[in-house]
Formats: sequence, structure tokens, C-alpha cells
Amino acid sequence: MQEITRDTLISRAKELLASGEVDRVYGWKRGEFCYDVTPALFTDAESLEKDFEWGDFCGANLSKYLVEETRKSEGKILVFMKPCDTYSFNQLLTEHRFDREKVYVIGTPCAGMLDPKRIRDHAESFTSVVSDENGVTVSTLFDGDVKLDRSEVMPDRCLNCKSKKHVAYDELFGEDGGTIASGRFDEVEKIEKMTPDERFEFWRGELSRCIRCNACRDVCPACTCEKCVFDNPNSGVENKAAENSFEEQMFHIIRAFHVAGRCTDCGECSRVCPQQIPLHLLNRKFIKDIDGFYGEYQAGAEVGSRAPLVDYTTEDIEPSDAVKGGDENA
Amino acid sequence: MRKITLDRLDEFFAAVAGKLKLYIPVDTAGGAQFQQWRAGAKMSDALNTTRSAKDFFFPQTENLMEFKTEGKKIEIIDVRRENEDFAIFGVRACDVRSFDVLDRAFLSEPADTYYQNRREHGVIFSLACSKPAETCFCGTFGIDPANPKGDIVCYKTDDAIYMEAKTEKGANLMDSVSDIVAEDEGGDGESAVNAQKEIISERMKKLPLASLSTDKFGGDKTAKFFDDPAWKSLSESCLGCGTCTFVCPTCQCYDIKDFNAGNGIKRFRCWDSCMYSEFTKMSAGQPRLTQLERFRQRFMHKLVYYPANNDGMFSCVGCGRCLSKCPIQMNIVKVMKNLGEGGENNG
Amino acid sequence: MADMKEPLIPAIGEVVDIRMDTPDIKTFRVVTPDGKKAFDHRPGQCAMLSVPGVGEGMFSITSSPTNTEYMEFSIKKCGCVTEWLHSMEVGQQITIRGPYGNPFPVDDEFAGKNMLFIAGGVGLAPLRSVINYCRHYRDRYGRIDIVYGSRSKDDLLDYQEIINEWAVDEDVHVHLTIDREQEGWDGHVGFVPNYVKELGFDTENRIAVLCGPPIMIKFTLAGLCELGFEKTQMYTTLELRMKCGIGKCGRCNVGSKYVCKDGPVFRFDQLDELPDEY
Amino acid sequence: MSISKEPYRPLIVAFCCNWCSYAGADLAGNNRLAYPADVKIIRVPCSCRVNPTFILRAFQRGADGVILCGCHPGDCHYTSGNYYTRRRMALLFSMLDYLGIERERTRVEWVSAAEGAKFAATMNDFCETVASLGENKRLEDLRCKK
Repeated sequence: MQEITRDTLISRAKELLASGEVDRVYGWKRGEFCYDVTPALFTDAESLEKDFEWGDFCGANLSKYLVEETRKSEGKILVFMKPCDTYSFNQLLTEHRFDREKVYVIGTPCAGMLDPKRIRDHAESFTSVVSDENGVTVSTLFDGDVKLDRSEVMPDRCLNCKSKKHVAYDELFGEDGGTIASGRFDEVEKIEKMTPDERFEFWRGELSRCIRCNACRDVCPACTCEKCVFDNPNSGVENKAAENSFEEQMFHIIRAFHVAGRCTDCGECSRVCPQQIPLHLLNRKFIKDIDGFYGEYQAGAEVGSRAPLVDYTTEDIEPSDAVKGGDENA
Repeated sequence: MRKITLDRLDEFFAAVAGKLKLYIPVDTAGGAQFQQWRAGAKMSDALNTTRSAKDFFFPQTENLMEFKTEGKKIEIIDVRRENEDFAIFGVRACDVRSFDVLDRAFLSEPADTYYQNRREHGVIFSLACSKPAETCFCGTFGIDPANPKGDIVCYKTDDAIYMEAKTEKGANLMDSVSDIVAEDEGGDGESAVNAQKEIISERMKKLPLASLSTDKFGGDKTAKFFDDPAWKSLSESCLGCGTCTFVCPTCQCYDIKDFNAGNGIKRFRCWDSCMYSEFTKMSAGQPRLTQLERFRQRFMHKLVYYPANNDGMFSCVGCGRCLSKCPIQMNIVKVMKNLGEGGENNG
Repeated sequence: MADMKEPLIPAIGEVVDIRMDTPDIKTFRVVTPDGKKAFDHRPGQCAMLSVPGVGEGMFSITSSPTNTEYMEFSIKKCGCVTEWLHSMEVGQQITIRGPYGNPFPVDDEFAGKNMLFIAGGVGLAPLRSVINYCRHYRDRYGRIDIVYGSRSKDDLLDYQEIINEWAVDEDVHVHLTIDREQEGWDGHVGFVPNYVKELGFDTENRIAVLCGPPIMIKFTLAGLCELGFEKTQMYTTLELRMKCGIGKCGRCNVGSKYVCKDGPVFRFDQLDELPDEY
Repeated sequence: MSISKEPYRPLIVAFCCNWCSYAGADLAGNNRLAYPADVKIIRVPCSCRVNPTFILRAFQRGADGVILCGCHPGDCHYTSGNYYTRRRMALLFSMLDYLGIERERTRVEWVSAAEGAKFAATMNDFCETVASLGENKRLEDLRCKK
């Protein structure tokens, strides 16, 4: 799997801590099982040695924590970032959410993370997962070991990985990859080709499962407002009631709209949804439209780029034509 | 002990659905969920549903009353209606225990009539687990998955489901469908059920969380744990979303809000989460300013405050939903293991 | 089901009189539409007032339980519900439910004691019901002292009633103070905690009841301890965010105690057992 | 039940920008050009003041169609307001269509202050299309229904 191992990261982190260049490290901490890894802050070598974890389940995108964490002390923070995390990192820099000097980024290579929910479809009550070049062996409590192909247990965001390129790093482990032409819009096109009634039923079925827990908003690195409109009682949309289909539609359209043009397609929203609603398909629809209407744009590709919704040209597409071009069998 | 073979299960469901609304766990894209039974619906054999059965008694949103106002006058409209009878099939032992936890909260003086009415009209078919998941720890709270409570206890073996009515409500329902579900004369029911109980208790011992214990917790431990240094490292990466509280079968907190629908004002109740930043915010300030205090409140309530008010019963049933659903994989098991261990050891 | 009494469903109350006591506190007199008192209450208990479409708020009932015609609430304008209440006119209907919370122990711990009431700003409202109750059953209690302070002279709540009724009562001693010098005011000037220490009350057979802003409670409590008061002799009433009022919505707890059900009246030694989250 | 059940009339919400389309509506009124009374006009300083939440809130409160009128691209009083509107609404309408909501329920029209006739014609046409679609069932809030 990655020839860069946990120990490489730990020794480098210990060096940086010892040299005083950074005063704390944002990494992951082991839990009860192999997959329940929690983002955690390490300040000394001893806790790093004991608890630091890095492997197939360190999928959490840590860039959002930096907004809060950089305010807490003057020192630098060391943070390990997969390629897709660095896009969110750049997008947050574009929006001046923290200053670049307070963060020391080490880019780590990534061959795609594993998704515990997809593993559980194949192997119930599993406790440990070992992955190597020819696949993944999952050892379960009652059904012995289950051999699986890696692509069966990778989340959609990794199967349709858009880029192995680190767009921001102070130091890089392993060599840098490039952007990949992935089929990340296939699913969106499949939905677009449905008839309006089918599309409505599909989304009503998906969104009706929403339990309004706000996990998708709270984990999204593009959603970093100090005070979200959904937490503001007199905004009228704050309604916590999963009362009927309208509330869910309103919440998800507005959530996706607020990150339109800024969403880097990191897939965190779908990773954390307890009801496994494919929320990335909403954000990807906006990305596909923006690329189609206003030219290829990847949020976070470079710091300071002007997001599509705060920019314009005099010959943009008219809204009435925008929808006609949507699908063939309109 | 009554028996129904698996191939005639649909007939059984149809018979019960003839008497009252029946809900069974059905597989959906988001894991198993309770849905109203319709002919041909296939029961999911997943271990547990994503949303617990709490929703049937304490729904996420519920209209309490309506107001009509003209000028200075107000008219209060009581929208409470007698609920229809309904039955929920396939409730696991942990979720059945969560009803006891909720009962103490809602039915204690002064009783909540919305909840009470639904409780009276609900019949619970509890289903013993056969294959617990690694995230299960119901044993820690004294729940025996092999002998769940509930109105009618069911055991599912390879070819049949054995049912035993435990309460009067359950017995009435079983009698009303007795033509489909015959009494098990052959007697092999007992042995099949006991064999299954053996398997479950064996498996429970092998679970990774089997040794988790609640000895250090309880109603009198407020001072001991309130200022524990471990809270800082436990809560540092908590996002403050409401997932753990909304998938939890025993979370009881709710918010009361008014919705001006134009044609009248509806006062409704909806689930609320102590993890949300607005939970205790008031015009005079906010007693729980940071996420650490909110995080602490949630687990202190489950392990200390609730037992203090309910003679020792914990407000957690070990169902494991928060273990698998938390975006950053922080949960009550890690809290129980790390609290009181001299903070620095946050392993 | 509709016949069962639902604690969350309120009754209709009508505001029959609005008195502007101070620039930001108004006292509302509430009765049922047919003119009677909505429900009986004990001194120190609260009621939930609500304006449909705006929200609900918990307010202490400031009129004494012995008053059977109506209920009064002194409300300071500081949030959306209070703002709306302050914009009301006489005759406006609101909804009311209660009584909630535990009352002051006027018949057991307080019986036969000398009473020392210490209030700051709008903190007099919860104590006014106890003071008038003690004045009504005057013989059951010893000497009554009332130390009440506010920002300025026109911020003194129920000033007329204090001067014309309380001060002239037999063996009732009123000590008023305001924070800063103000012309037209010849009384004491200074903060309540210092004034209490200045007056110096002996602790013999005396109960102190405090209510006011947290900062005032903190210093007054320290002052009284210096004078030798025991924590078991001192009471206060807490104010936290209360939504259901019946100890179920899980919002107003301090440690394992719910302010709306186990409180709002607490003795200070009980408060010490609770974590400092209020 | 009332004996003469009136025929179904759609409820249309029109956001009109203060400088052009609102003046256009005024002109239509001065010239006695008729357009259905079901159109409820909301004046906004510029078409880009309209936030997607407003449009969804209008549907929640019972609107069957929402039309957003602004100045012609290039004549915006604030020079670039309607350019942002154009991008924003293109994405929003495409998303609503993606969710299966009938695309004819939402529309953007550029109406200048001098085009009273165009304003009336647009409103008539929009009312007919929305009326043909019938009541809004896909973006409604049951609690606001009569």
C-alpha cells in the first residue's frame, strides 16, 4: 500500500516538534476498532508515539479544524493532508480563513481510503482490516476472514478521485500525482436523463430520510460561516423540524447553493451522512453546471482564484436556456 | 410459544396488518428503516435500523396545538387525536429498553399525553438478536439480547419464527391472529429457541466491548467527573453536529417552536440536541459557551445525571449507533474508557 | 385523549393593566378572560407566558399568592418575547401556564425567622411575592429587612409600594440604595453588597433571600459569609433557559437538577453541590 | 362546499427590480395594459438582491410560480447586478429541474422601464403557463396549505 508508513509520519512530526518549528500536530488517534479513527491534536512526542494513527481509515479532511485551531495559539500547526484535502485548504486560504504561515502542511500520498459502511455490506461484525496490493482481507467476529477487492470497499469519492495532485504543501512524502479524468459526473448524468417525475421521486426518497442533524454542514470545509443562517432563529429557515418534504428540500438546496463554486468535491458530506444520502450528487450537479456554463473551474486549484458566482462575463448563458440544455428528453 | 414458518411470514404480516398498522424494518439505501408493511415488502435481516423505533413514540416533529389570533383575541385549538393502534415488528432488545428510559422521562409526573397516547396504542414485537455487531455493548447496561422485553418476544431461527406473548396487549393481538400462528405442538420450538439463546450468549462474550463496565459511573459522580481533564482531549475535534443525539434511541431533549403558517400559528415540538450551539442560549447569556461544555453535558446526562434522577438506570442502551454514525468517531465508549483515567492517557 | 390535561397546552390570559415601573421594566396584570386568577401559586413560583408566533418565556409571579384577583409579572425588556410583551396594550390576550418550580419554604424553614431580603434591579420581582406573603402573615415572622438597590432612582422597581406600604409597616425596615449619586436622591448611594456589609446583620435566627444579577449575588454571598451567615441560611432563585417548565425538555439542568422542576429556588449549600454551570 | 367552485387561479410572485421592471410594471399600469391580478409584485433594489431562499420561501408560502424581472444585462443601475443574477438563477433553475420540479415554474425576464407592454405580455404568458401546470405540489409546505 503506501510505502510511506505511520512511523515515517511520526518521526518527521517528532523532528518538527523537537525543532520547535511547530508546536502541535493535527493527526488521527486510534479508537476501539481499526476503523474508528478520531482527528486529534498532539503536542508531545510521547502521545504521538502511543496514539498517532495513519492508515486506510484516516479519511477525515482536517482543513476545517485549522480555522479554529490557528486562533488558539501563535505557534505553527503541523497537519497531514491527502491530495483532496489540499484543495479545501487552498479554498479556505482564498477566503482568508487563516494565514498560511501558521500551518505547516505535509502532503501524504493516497491510494484511496476505505469506507467502513461499504465494508459492513460485505462483512458483518468486522474488527480488523488488512490491505495490501492484491486487495483487502477483513477479519470478522463470527464469519472468519473475508477477502475483498479494494474497489468494492472504497467510497465513491475515491473511486472517482479527481486528482492525486497536492496543490499545497510545505513538504511532500512520496511523489506528486496529477489530475485524473474521473467519471465523477456519470451519476449526475444518469439522474439528469431521468424524466422529471422519476427525478422528483428519486430525490424525495433520498431527502425524506434526512434527520436534520447538520453533520453535512458541520463537516464541510467550505461551510465555515461564524454564524450559519440555519442557526439563526429569526431567519425563518432555522426550523429544526423534519416536518415534511419541503424542509429537507429547502435545507439541502440552500446548503449546496452556499458552497456552489467553492465546493472542492472532497466528498466529506456523503461520508458523514448517517442516512447515507448521496449529498455529493447535489454539489457535483452545481460543479458540472458551472463547468458547462462558465468554463472548467476547480475550487481550490490555486489560491486567490475568483469563484464563478462572484464573477461574470457579459455573454453568460440565459437562465431559460440553462435549463433547456439540461437533458435531452425534456 | 407460537410458531410461524418463514415461508408463511407474509401471511402472518398480512393478518396482523389487517388488525392494526404494522411497521417492519425494510432495507433502504440508507440502511434498514422501519416502514409501514405493504404486501410483498421484504423484512430486512439487518441487525438494527438506522433510525431507532423511538420515532414512533417521540416523533422528530409533532404539532402540539394551534392558535388563531385576530386582533387581541387568541383561540387555542387542541389538535390531539386518539392515535390508531399500531405494531412494530423486529425491535431489538436495546431499543425495547430505550422505551423504558423514555417512559421514565415522559411519563413521570406531569405525564406527557402525546407520548403516553402513542405508547398505549403501540404493540412491540421484539426480536432477539442472533448475530451482534462489533459496536454492540448492550450487555454493559444489563440488557440480555437473548431475552428482550416487549409485548411479544420473537426468536428467528433458520426456518421459523417463534413468538411468545408477554403482556396482555401482546396476548390479545396474538389471539386475534391465532388462526395463522398455530401453537407449537411439536415442542421443537423450545429447543430451537434455547439453542439460539446459547449461540447469542456465546457470541456476546466474544464482542470487543464485552468487558466495558459502568461501575465507575452513577448518579453520585457529578463532582468526580465534572472537572475531569479528559474532557478537553475527548471533545477537541467534536463538530457540534446533532448526529449522535438524533440516532440515539434514548435522547429525549426537545424544542418547542412556533411556525406562523399564514393561516394560523402552529406550535410544534421537535427533537433538539444539546450539542447544538443554540441549545441553552438565552437573552442573558449562554451557560455552555464552548463545545467542551456541551459535549460534557451529553455524556454526563447519560452516565450521571439521568441515573441520579432515575434510581440508577443509565440513559444508554449500548445499541452502538453513535459508534458507527459519528462523523469523527467519537462516542460514549471512548468517553467511558477515558474518563477518570487521569486525563493525560487519552489512548 | 383530548380530555386528559396536557401540561404543555396553556390557558388564555388577558392583560388588564400595564404599569411602567422603570425605563425597561413593566408590570403586567394578568387574569383569565372572565376576570379570575388563572391558577393558584406559592411564593417564588413561576409561570410560562407566551405570545403565539413569537415564543414562550418563564417569568416569576411577582404578586403574592394571597392576592386572589389577579397575577402580576414584572418583566424587563431583553429578548424577543419580552420585547413583544412590552409592545402590548391593555386588553391583549396572551397564553399562560403554570405554576412551575418549587416555592420558597415560607411555612417550614422561614417560619418564625427574621427575614432579610436582598435584591438588585429586576431581582425584586421574584422576592416581592414572598415579601407581601410574609407581610400578610406578619405574626409568623420576626423582623423583616429589605435591602434593595438599582442603577438609579428611576430604576427602582415598585418604588411607590415600597415607600407607601412596606416602609410604614411595623417592624419592616427598608434600606434602598442606588449605584451612583443622583440629584433628588438623599438615600444611600453604593452597591448592594457593600451596603449589606455596612448595615451588618447578625445571623441569629435570620434567613437571607438573595435575587439579582449574578455579579451581585457573588459579592453579596461573600459579604454575608463574612458576617457569619451559614450557607443553609441563604436562599436564591436561579434563572436559566427554560422551555417546557416540567423537567422534560432537558435544557435547564445544572448537574442532575432541573431549574424548572427542582428549582428555581435553591439553598446555597444545595447550589454548592451542583457544578458551577449557571 | 361553495356551490360555484371558482376555477383554479395560480399565485405568482414577481420580484421586480426597482429601477427597470418595477417602472415597467408602472408603465403597464399607466397604459391600462391588463395582466392577471394573481401576480404579486415584490420590489427589490436590484434583481441580484433576490437570494435563492426568497424564491424557495415564496414556494413554501403557496406560490405556484416565481418570476424574477430585472434590467437588461448592461443597463443595470449598479452596473453588474443582473450579471450575477443571471449566473445565480441559471444554477438555481438547473438545480430545481435536477430535483424534478417543473422548470416552467421559475423564470427570469429582462424588462426595461420603457417596456410596459413586454411586462404585461410576460405576466400574461407566465400566468398561463403556470396555470396549465396546476397547483405547485412538488415544492409545497403542507403546513401552509389552507
